[in-house]
Amino acid sequence: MDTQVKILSEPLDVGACIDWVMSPQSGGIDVFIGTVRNATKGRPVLKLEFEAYIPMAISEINKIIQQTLELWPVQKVLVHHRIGVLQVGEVPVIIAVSAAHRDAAFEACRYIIDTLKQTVPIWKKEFFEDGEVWVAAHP
Amino acid sequence: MDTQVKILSEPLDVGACIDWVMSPQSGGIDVFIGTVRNATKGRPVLKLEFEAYIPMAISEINKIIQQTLELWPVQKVLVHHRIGVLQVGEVPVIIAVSAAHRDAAFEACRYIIDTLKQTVPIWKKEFFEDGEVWVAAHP
Amino acid sequence: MIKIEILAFGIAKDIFGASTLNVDLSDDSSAGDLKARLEQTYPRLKQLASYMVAVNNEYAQDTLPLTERDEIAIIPPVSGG
Amino acid sequence: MIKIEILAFGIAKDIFGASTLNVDLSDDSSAGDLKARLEQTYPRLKQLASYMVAVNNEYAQDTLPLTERDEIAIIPPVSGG
Repeated sequence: MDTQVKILSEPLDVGACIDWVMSPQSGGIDVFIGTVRNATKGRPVLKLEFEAYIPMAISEINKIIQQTLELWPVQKVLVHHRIGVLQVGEVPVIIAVSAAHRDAAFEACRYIIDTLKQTVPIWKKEFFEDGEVWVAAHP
Repeated sequence: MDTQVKILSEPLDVGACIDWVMSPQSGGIDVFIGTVRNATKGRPVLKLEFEAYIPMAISEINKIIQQTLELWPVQKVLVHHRIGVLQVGEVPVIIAVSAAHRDAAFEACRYIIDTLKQTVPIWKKEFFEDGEVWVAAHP
Repeated sequence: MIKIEILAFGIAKDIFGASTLNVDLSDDSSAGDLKARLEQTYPRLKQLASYMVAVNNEYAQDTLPLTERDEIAIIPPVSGG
Repeated sequence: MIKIEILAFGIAKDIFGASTLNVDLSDDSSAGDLKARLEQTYPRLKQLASYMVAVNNEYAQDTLPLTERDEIAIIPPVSGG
């Protein structure tokens, strides 16, 4: 099995994700790690909350991975997304891609995170000192 | 200190590298991990040996990082390169870049590995069943 | 008449004040009909940057007919990652 | 006359059969003069895809004059990463 998709309520394990995509056939691994930033447009962020429509989110992530496998010669692809409340510095998402050659790994990894942010039913709420906002909900 | 460059004879520690580039200001981290592939153009590779002209390699890597800091709004940049004998699956290089926004992290990380392979005085010897070759030495 | 249950996520949950909603629709109603009905009751839906209906874990065109056996969800603008 | 010590790496070490090499050059010799001298003694250098002289940890132009105090290295095609 060359792909792994999980939506988890526990903290993500970066090391385990990287170990999972490593293989003797691969020459390079690109890993994207999202982290909770302490501010949005200069406004301090206290924490984030992520919610997912889990079965559809997994299905949409798998679609993105299938597109990726058609577009680039990659070997193993892993996407882990966390849900629940995350503090500043915690990791909402890890995308790891191994490939024989690094160009494919970089391009596939970037395609996956860019597309995930556009199509996968996961929602982020930002908590500020004076309120909370579902990100991207309004124009 | 926002950059870290090391050339090491011991196994590289991916987790420690990632922890080092994380920061509350960063929203994304891109990490490139080179791994020793079991074959080159279909020919089985037994092991690799890396040699570096260490002071110049560090100086050239620092030049690349300075260029990167001028080109992209990145926060922390780490480059660790291993030297000595490496077995298949081991990690010769880790490049980790954190940034407020992921585009900068991806582009900077890719620029660093691409340029490192062109300018930094580090050499790789591939060991095959029937001989050994300094990579890229001959046309 | 068909009775459908709707799952709500993100800001849609806040707008409906509920994470599931039971709606009665006339026979042969489509995803587009559902949106029109919801927008009547919950005009704040129209202020969203966009929103989609998902049927059985797939984004649905407005023309897609709905049945009582479908799993139907309202998908406001996503913001994962 | 100047006496310089040369550091060799990668395949250059194999070609010289040594990791350092002491070479006597006439006064006012440049990096290019050093390359010409080495190629005379070690013609296999000319078969490399390319090679550079580094002086004090910087890639040197052929015109750069060499002194006895410089740290001088022969840099065959790099292949790190």
